[in-house]
Amino acid sequence: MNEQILTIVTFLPTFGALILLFLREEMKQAIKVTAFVTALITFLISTYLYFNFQPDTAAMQFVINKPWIKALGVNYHLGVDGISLFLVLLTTLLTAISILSSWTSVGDRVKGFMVSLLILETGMLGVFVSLDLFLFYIFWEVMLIPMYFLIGIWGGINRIYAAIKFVLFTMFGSLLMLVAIVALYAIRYKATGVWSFDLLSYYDLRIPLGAQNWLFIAFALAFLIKVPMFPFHTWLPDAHVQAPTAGSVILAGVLLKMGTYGFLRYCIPMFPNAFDTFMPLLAVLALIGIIYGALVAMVQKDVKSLVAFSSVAHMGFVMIGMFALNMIGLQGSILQMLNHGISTGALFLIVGMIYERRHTRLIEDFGGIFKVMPIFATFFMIVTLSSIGLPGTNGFVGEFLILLGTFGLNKVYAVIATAGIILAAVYMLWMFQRVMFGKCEKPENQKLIDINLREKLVLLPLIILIFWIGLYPKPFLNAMAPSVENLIEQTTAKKMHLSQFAVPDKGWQIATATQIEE
Amino acid sequence: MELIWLIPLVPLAGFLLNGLLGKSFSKPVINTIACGSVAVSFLLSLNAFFGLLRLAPESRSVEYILFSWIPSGSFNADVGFLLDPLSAVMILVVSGVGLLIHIYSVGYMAHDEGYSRFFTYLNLFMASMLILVLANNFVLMYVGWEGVGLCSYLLIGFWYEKRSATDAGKKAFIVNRIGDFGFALGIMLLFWTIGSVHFSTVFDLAPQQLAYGGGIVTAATLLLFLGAVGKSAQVPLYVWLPDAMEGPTPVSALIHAATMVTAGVYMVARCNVLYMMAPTTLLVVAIVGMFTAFYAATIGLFQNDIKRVLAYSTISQLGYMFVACGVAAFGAGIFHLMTHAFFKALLFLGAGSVIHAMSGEQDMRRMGGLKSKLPVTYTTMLIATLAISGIPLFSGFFSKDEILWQAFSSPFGSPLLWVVGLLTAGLTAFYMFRLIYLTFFGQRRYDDHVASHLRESPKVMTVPLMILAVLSVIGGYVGLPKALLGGAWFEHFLHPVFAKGAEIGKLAEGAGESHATEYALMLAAVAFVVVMIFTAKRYYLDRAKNSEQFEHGFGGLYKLVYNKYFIDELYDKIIVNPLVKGSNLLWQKFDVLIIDGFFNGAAWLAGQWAISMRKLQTGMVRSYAFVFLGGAIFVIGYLILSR
Amino acid sequence: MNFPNVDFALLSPSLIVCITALLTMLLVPFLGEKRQAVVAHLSWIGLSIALVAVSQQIGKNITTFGGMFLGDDFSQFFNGIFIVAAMLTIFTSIDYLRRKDNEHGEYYPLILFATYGMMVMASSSNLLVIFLGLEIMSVSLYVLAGFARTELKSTEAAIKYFLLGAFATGFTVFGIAFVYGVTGTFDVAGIINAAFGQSNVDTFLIIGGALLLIGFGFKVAAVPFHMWAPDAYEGAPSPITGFMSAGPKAAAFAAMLRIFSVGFGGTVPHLQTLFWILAVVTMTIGNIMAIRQNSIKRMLAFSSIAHAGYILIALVVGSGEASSAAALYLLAYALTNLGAFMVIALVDSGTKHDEFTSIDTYTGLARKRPYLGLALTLFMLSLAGFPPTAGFMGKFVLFKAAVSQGFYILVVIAVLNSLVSVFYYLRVVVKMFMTEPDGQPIEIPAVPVFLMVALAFAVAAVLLIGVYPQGWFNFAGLTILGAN
Amino acid sequence: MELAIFILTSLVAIVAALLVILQRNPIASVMYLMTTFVAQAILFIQLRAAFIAILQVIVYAGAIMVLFLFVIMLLNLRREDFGKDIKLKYKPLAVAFAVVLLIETLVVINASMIPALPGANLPATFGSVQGVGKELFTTYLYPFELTSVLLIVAILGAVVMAKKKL
Amino acid sequence: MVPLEYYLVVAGIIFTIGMIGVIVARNIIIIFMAIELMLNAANLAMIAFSRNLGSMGGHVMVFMIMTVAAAEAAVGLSIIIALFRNRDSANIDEVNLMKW
Repeated sequence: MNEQILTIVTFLPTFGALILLFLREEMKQAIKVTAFVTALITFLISTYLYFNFQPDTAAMQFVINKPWIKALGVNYHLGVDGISLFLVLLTTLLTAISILSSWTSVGDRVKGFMVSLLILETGMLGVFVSLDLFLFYIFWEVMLIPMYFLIGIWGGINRIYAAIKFVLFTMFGSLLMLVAIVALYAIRYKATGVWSFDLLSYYDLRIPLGAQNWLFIAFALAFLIKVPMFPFHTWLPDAHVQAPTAGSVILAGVLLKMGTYGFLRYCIPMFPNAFDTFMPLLAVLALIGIIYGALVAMVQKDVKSLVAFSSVAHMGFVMIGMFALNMIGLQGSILQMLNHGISTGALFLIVGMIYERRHTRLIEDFGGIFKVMPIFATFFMIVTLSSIGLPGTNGFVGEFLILLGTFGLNKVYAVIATAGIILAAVYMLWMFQRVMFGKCEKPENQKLIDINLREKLVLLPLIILIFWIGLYPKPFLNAMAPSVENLIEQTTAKKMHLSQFAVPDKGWQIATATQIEE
Repeated sequence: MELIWLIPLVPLAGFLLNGLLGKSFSKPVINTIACGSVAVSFLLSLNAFFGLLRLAPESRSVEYILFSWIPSGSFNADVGFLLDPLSAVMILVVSGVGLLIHIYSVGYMAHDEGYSRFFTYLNLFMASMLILVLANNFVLMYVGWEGVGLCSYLLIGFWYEKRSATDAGKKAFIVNRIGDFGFALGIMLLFWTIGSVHFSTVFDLAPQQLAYGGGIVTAATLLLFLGAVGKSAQVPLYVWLPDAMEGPTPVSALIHAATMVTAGVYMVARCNVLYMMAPTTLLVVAIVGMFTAFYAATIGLFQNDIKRVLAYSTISQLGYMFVACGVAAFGAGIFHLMTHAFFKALLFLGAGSVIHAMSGEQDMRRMGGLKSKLPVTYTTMLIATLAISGIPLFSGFFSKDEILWQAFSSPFGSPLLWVVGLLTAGLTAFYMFRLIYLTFFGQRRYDDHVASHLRESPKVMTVPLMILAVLSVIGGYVGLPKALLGGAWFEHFLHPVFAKGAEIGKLAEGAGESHATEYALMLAAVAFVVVMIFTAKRYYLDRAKNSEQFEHGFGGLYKLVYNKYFIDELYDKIIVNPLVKGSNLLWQKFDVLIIDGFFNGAAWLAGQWAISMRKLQTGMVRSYAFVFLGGAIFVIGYLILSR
Repeated sequence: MNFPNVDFALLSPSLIVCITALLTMLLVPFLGEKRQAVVAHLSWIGLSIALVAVSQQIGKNITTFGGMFLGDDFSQFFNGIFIVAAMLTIFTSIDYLRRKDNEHGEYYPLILFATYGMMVMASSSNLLVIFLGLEIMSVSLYVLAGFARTELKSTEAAIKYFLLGAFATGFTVFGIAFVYGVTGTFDVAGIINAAFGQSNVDTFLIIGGALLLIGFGFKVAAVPFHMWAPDAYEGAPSPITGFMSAGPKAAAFAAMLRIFSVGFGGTVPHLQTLFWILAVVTMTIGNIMAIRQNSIKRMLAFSSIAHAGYILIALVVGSGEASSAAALYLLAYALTNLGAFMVIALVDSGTKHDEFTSIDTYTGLARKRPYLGLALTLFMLSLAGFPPTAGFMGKFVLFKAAVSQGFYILVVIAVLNSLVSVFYYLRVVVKMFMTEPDGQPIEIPAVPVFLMVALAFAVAAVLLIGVYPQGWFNFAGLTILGAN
Repeated sequence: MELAIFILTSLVAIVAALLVILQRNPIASVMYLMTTFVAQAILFIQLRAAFIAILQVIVYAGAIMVLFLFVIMLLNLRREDFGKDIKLKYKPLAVAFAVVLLIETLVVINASMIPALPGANLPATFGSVQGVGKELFTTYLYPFELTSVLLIVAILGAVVMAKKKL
Repeated sequence: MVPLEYYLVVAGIIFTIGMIGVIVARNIIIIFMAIELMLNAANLAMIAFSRNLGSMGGHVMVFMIMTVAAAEAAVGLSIIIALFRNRDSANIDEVNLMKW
C-alpha cells in the first residue's frame, strides 16, 4: 500500500477522467457526480498519506521507484516529505471543492470541464510528488493544457487572450527550465558517468559555481513566473479574472504553489551558491511584489483582479520567507503556501458565488450585500480576515513565521514586508466595505438569495482549515519540521563545500567546472 | 486559579454560541448567554484575584499553559496565561466594566435589528481583551491585540449601512494595523535578540543580554510603543478614535474608553523592565503622552458632538496614563487606567442614555435642560464629570494627582510635564463642564418630536450607571496616596510586577520631594480646575446665549481647534490620496503599460516581422529562385570567406 | 568481373515496396472506375508486409551491392518511418480522393514509388544512389502534388515544387561532382578519408559540401531554400501535404545526416557554423512566418520549416547521438504531422473544390466533433513539444544531444522558438474549442473507417512515444554503418 | 590545337547558353540549347568520354530536346505572352548575382589544390561504351537498376499529369 | 592537354548562366531549359573530374544524370501541360495564386 498509494492518488483523477469520456455529454448530472466522487475519493485516499506520515523523519515517504525509460535514466520515482505532503492534500481537497463549486455555474460542455479539472489534478499532484526531474517536468507541463482549456473555454469575455498569455508566460519559463534540466543532466553524466534524473542524487551533485548561476537563473525564471513574482506577474490578473471559478481556485490555490515549491525543492538545494548570489535580488523582487501587489490591488475595480493582485503580494511573502533559509521562515513559508491556497481559494469561491448570481465582478456593482446575504457575508468576512492575516486564522501563523524568519535574515526586509500587512488590510477591507457594506440600493442586489447548502459545504472545509491552522498549527509544523531541517542542513553543507571549491574531495569536480565554464 | 484559562474562553464560548446559533435564539436567550458568559468571567476573575491575594507578594505570578501553539525551530509560542497583580487588576476591570456594559446594552440595543450580532461581537471582544491581558507571551498578546482591533472594527461599523460607520471602522482597523506593524516588529526584534517571546523569559534575560539604554532595547521598546500609540490613540495615530464614535454607544464605552484603548498602557506597563532599560524611550513615551493629553484636550474644548467630546477626552486621559508610564510611574498609570475605566465608561453610558432618550441626537447644541427629565443620568454623569475633572474625593482626583506628582517628582519627570499636565487638567474640567451645562442645564433646544419620546432610560441601563457612579467615587480610595494618609495599597499590590523595572531604573520607593511640595502642587491643581469649571459655567450657563460669540472670539484658534487641527484632511492629502493616485498610476502605467506592454510589444514585433517577411513570399517562382540563389551565394560565399 | 553479391533479404523491404508499386501500377488500368480503392488496399497490404520485412532486418547492420546498400539500424528506422508515413497517407487518402472526385488508382503506386525512393535514399551512403533515390522520390512527389490536376492550386503547387526542385537538383549534382572530383568516389566514406584528420580540407570538398547542403536544404525546406514549401504544401492535396512533410523531409535528413554527420563529421568547422546559422535562421523564420498564416496547411508548412530548423541542430552537433535523436524527432514529427493532416484532409474533403483550409474553418469544430478536436489538439501539442507527446520526446533527445556537446545558446534559441510556435499551434486549438462560428458552420464528413484506424494509430503512437519510448528507440544511438 | 578547340567549343557553349536564357521565343531557346549540348559533346570527347558524348547528342540533344519542342508546339506558345515585364525587375540584380557567382566559382577553382592526376595513362576502354557499360553492370549495378525505376516513375507521372482524362 | 581548371571554369560559367536563367526567364519552358543547362554544366564538371581522376565513376554518374534529366523532362513537361490546360498560360509570373 505504501508504495502504491502515491500512484493511486496521482492517477485516480485521470482514471476518473477516462470514465467520464465514456459518459454522454447529455448526462450532465452523472458526469458531475462521477467527477466529484472521483475527486472526493482521491481526497479521502490522500488523507491516508497524512495519517500514515512519519513526522519524525526527513526521508521521503511512500516512495515508489521504478525504472521507466532506462536508456535515459528516467525513473518513475514518487515520494512525499513534510514539504510536499500538505501541498498534495491541498490539491486533492481544492479539486474536490472546485468541482463541487462548479455544480451549477458550468452548464456548457460539462464533460470537458470535469475532464480538464481531473487531468489538471493529476498534473499538479505529479509535480508535488515527483522525485525525478524528467517526471517533474512532464507533470509540470501536463498541467498547463487543462488549465489553458479551463480558462480558454469556460472563461470570461477576454478568455482567449488570458489563456494564451498564461500558457506563453509559463512556457517561457518552463522551456528555459527544460534546457537547464538537460544541462544538469549532462553535468551529472560527466560527473558520474551515469545518465540519471534522480532528483535526490542531484542534491549531492556538486555543481561548479559558474554553471550553478546559469542553471539557477533558468530554473528560477520558470518558478518566478509561476509564483508569480514581480515583474512576471502580469499574466496572473488576466488569467484569474477570465478563468471560471474552479479555474481561479485551482490556479491560485495550487498552481502558484508549484512555483514556490519548485524553488524549495529544486532551486535552493540544488544551487545553494547561486541562490546565495541571487538571493538579494530575488528578495528585493519579492518585497516589491508585496508592496506593489498590495498597492495595485487597492485600486482594482474588479474583485477578481483585486484578489489576483493580492496573490502577488501574498506569494511575495512566501518567497521572502523562503529566502531566509531558516527554520522559522521556511516553515512559515510552507505553511503560508497552504494558507494562501485555502484563503485565496475560498475568496475565489466566494467571488464565484456572487458572480453566479449577479454576473458581474465589478466592485461598484455591489454594496449592501451584507444585508441580503448574511451567511455569505459571514463566510466572506472570515475569509477576508484570514487573507489579511488576522490572529486566530491561518494567515497569521504563516505570515508571522515568515516575517519572523525574514527578520532573522535581514531586518530591513522584514520591516518592508511587515509594512505589507498594513496594506493588505487596506485593500481587503476597502473591498469588503464596498461590496458588503452600505445600503443595498441596486434592485438586482436586493433580490439576491443567500448561499445554499452546497455552497456552504464548499466553503465549510476551508473555513475549518482556516481556524484549524490558525489555532492549532502544530501538527502541520511538526510534520514538516524534519524535512525543512534537512533541507537547510543539506543546502548549507553543500554551499559550504562549494565555497571551499579549491579543495574538492573528488577530482571530477574540477573537471566539470572547467568544462562547464568554457 | 487553575481556571484562569476559562476567563477568556467563556466569553469565547458565548461568542460561538451566539454567533453560530444566534439567528434562532430569542433575545432573552441571547443576552443571557452574552451577559452570563461575561458574568462567569467576572466571577472567575474575582476568584483569581482573591486567590492571588492569598499568595505571598513575591510569588504572586501564576502561569498556566494550555498548549503549545506555534512551535517552529527555536521559536515557540504557547497558548498560555499569566496571572499576576497587573493582569489581575486588568481582568477585573475588563470583565467588571464589561459586564456592566453588557447589561446596559441589553437595554440600549433592545430594538436593534442586529441584536444577536451585537452581542456576538461584544463577547468576542471580551474574549480577545481577556486574552490580551492574560497572555503570557508577546505573540498571544498580539492575538488579543489584533482581536480587539477586529472587534473594534466590527463594532464601529456595526451599522454597516451607514457609510461613515464603515469608513470609521476601516480607519480604526488600518490605523491600528500601523501600530501593530511596530508591535510585530518589536516582538521579532526581541525574539531574535533574546530568543524567546515569553514574558518571563524575556524580562528575565533582557537585563542580562541587552545593554542598558542600548540601541536594541531602545528600538524594541520604541517599536512596541508604536503599537501602543496605535491602540491607545496617541498622536499621531489617534485619528481613528474620534471617528470610532460612529459605533453604538456601549461600544464606545467599553472599547473606546474603558478597555481596549488602554491596552497600550497595559502593554507598556507589562514591559516595564524593557522600558526601564531604555530611558530614551521613556522620554519619548512621556512627551508623546503629554503632548497627546494637551492636544486632545484642546480639540475637546469646542466640539459639539457629545460623544466626540468624550472621545477627545479619552485620548487626552490616555495621554495622562502614558505620561505616568513615561516617568516610570507604571503603578500610577494603571491606577488612572482603572479609575478612568470607571468614570469614562460611566460618561459614555450616560451620554448613551442621553442619546437614547433624545432619539439618537448627539449634538449638544440641540439638547439643554435635560437635568429634570433624566435625573439618574444627570446625577451619575455629574459624578463622573467631577471624577474626571479631578475634584477631590472623587476617584479621578487621586489617580490624576498621582500622575501629576510623579511627573513632577520622578527622576524621569520634569516640572514642565507637570505644568502641561496641569493645563490639561484645567482644560478637561472646562470642556467636561461645558458638556454638562450644555446638556443638562439651560433651556431646552430640542423639538417637540424629541420631547415626546423623552424619558429616563430603563432600569437595565440605569443600574449599571449607578454602579459605575459608585465605583467612580470609591475607585480612587484603593490607591490613596501616602500624602493623603492612604497606604498606596494599589501600588503595593502592583509592586511585584514593577519591582524589577524599578530596580533597573534605580527608583527608590517613596523618594523624592516632601509631602509639602505635594500638597502645594495638589492645591494648585485643584484651584486651577475650579477656576476652569467656573469659566465654563460663566460662558455656557450664565451667558449661554453668548457662548457662540465666546467660542468664535478665539478666531483662528477656534477654527483650528474646532476642525481638529485639520489633521484628517492633512492625512488625506499627504497619505491617502497620493497612495491611491500612485497605485492607480502603478497599475495603469507600470503594470499595463510597461510590463504588459513589454510582452505584448514583443508579440506585436514578432507579428510585424511576420507581416513584413510575408512580403517576400510573393508567390512567384522566380522570386523564390532568387532567394534560393541568394542563399546559395551566401552559403558558398561564407565558406569561401571563412576558409 | 566483380558482379556484386546481392543480399535479397536485406533488400526485401524496399523490394517489396517497389514490387507492390509496380504491380499496383499495372493493375490500375484493369480496374473499373469504381474499384480504384482496391489499389489502395493492395498498397497498404504491401506496405505492411514491407514493415514486417523491415522488422526482420533490424540489428543486422550489414551491407550489400558492394556497399551501395546499407542495411543498418539507422536506415531500418527510417524505412519504418517512410512505410508508416505511406500507410497513414494511404488510409487518409482513400476517402479523400473519393470525396474530391479524383479517385485515380495511379495515386497509390506513386506514393509507393516515392516511398521506395526515400528508402533508397536512407539506405545508402553512396551519393549516386542517394541522388537517384532522391529523384525517384521527387518525381513521384511532383506528380502527387499536382494530382488534383483540375485544381489551379494543385497544378501551381506542382509546377513550383517541380521547377524549384529541379533547380535544387542542379546544385546537388554540381555538389556531387565536386565531392567526386576530390575523393574519386561517390561514397561518403571517401569524404571521411579525404577530410578526416586533415588540417586543410580542400576547397572543392567544402564547396561540394556546400552545394549538397543547398540541394538537400531545399528538400528539407531549410531557410533560405524553403520558399517552395508553403506554396507546395498549400496547393497539394491534403493527404499528400502530410506525406510531403513527413516522408521526404525524413529521407532528406537521413541523407544529410549520412553525408554531413558521418561524412564530414565535424571536420569542417565552418560547415558546422554554417549549419548553426541555418538552423537558427530556419527555425526562427519558420516560426515567425507561421504566426500570421490563415491557411492551416500553409501554417503547418511554415511549422515544418521551423521543425527542419530544430532538426538541423542534429547536424550542427554532428554526433551519432544527435543523428539518432534526429531520427526519433523525425519519427515523432512524421506521426504527428500525418495525424494533423488526417484531420485536415477530413475537413478539407467536406467540399469538392474550394478547400476548407483556412484556420477559421475550424471555428467551433470541437463542439460538434470533440474527439476530432481533441485529436488535432494532441497533434498541435506534440508539434509544440508539450509532454507527454512524441514531439516532446523528440525535442528532448535532440536537446540532450546538443547540450551534452555544449551547444547551449543554440538550444536556448530553439527553445524560445518553440515558445513562439506554441502561439500559432494553440491558435488552432483556440479556434476549435474557444470560439463559436459566426454563420453556418461547415459540414464535416463522418470519419471513415480507415481514417479512423489511422487516426487512432497516430494518436496512440504520439502518446506512446511520449510516455514510453523505451523499446521503440535505442537511445544509446542507432548503428550507422560507415560511421567508424 | 587541343586548347584552341576547347576555347572555341566552350565559347560556343557559353554564348549559346546565354542566348538560351535571353530568348523570348522558346523555340529559339531550344535551338540554342541544342547548340550548347552539341558543343559540350565535343568537350566530352576531348575529355575521352566518348560514350557520354554520344549519349549527349542522341539522348539529350536529340530525345529530350525533341520532347521540349514537342511540348512547345503542343501548347502553341507565342512570344507575345511574355511581352511585358511584370513587376519584378530582377535583371540588374540577376547580373549582380551572376557576377558574384562567377567570382565565387573562380575563387573556388583557384583555391583548390586538386592535383592534376596522371590522366595520360588511361586504359583504352576509358570512356568507351564498353568501359562505361562494364561499370554500369558491375560496380554501379544498383544505381543502374534504380534508373529503371526512375524512368517508370517518370512515365507513370507523365501519364498521370498529361492524360486528358484519367 | 587542357587543364582541369579550364573545364571547371566553363562548367561554372554555364552553371551560373543556368541559375541566372531561372531567375530572368518568364517562360516556364525556358526556365526548365535553364535548369537543363545547370545539369549539363554539372555533367561537364563531372566528366572533367573523371578524366582527371582516371575513374569511370563520373561517366556513370553523368549517365544517371541524363536519365534523371529525361525523367524530369517527361514529368516536368507533363506538369506544364496540365498547368497550361488550367490557365492557358506559360508565363511563370502568372502562377502566383498562392502567396504570403
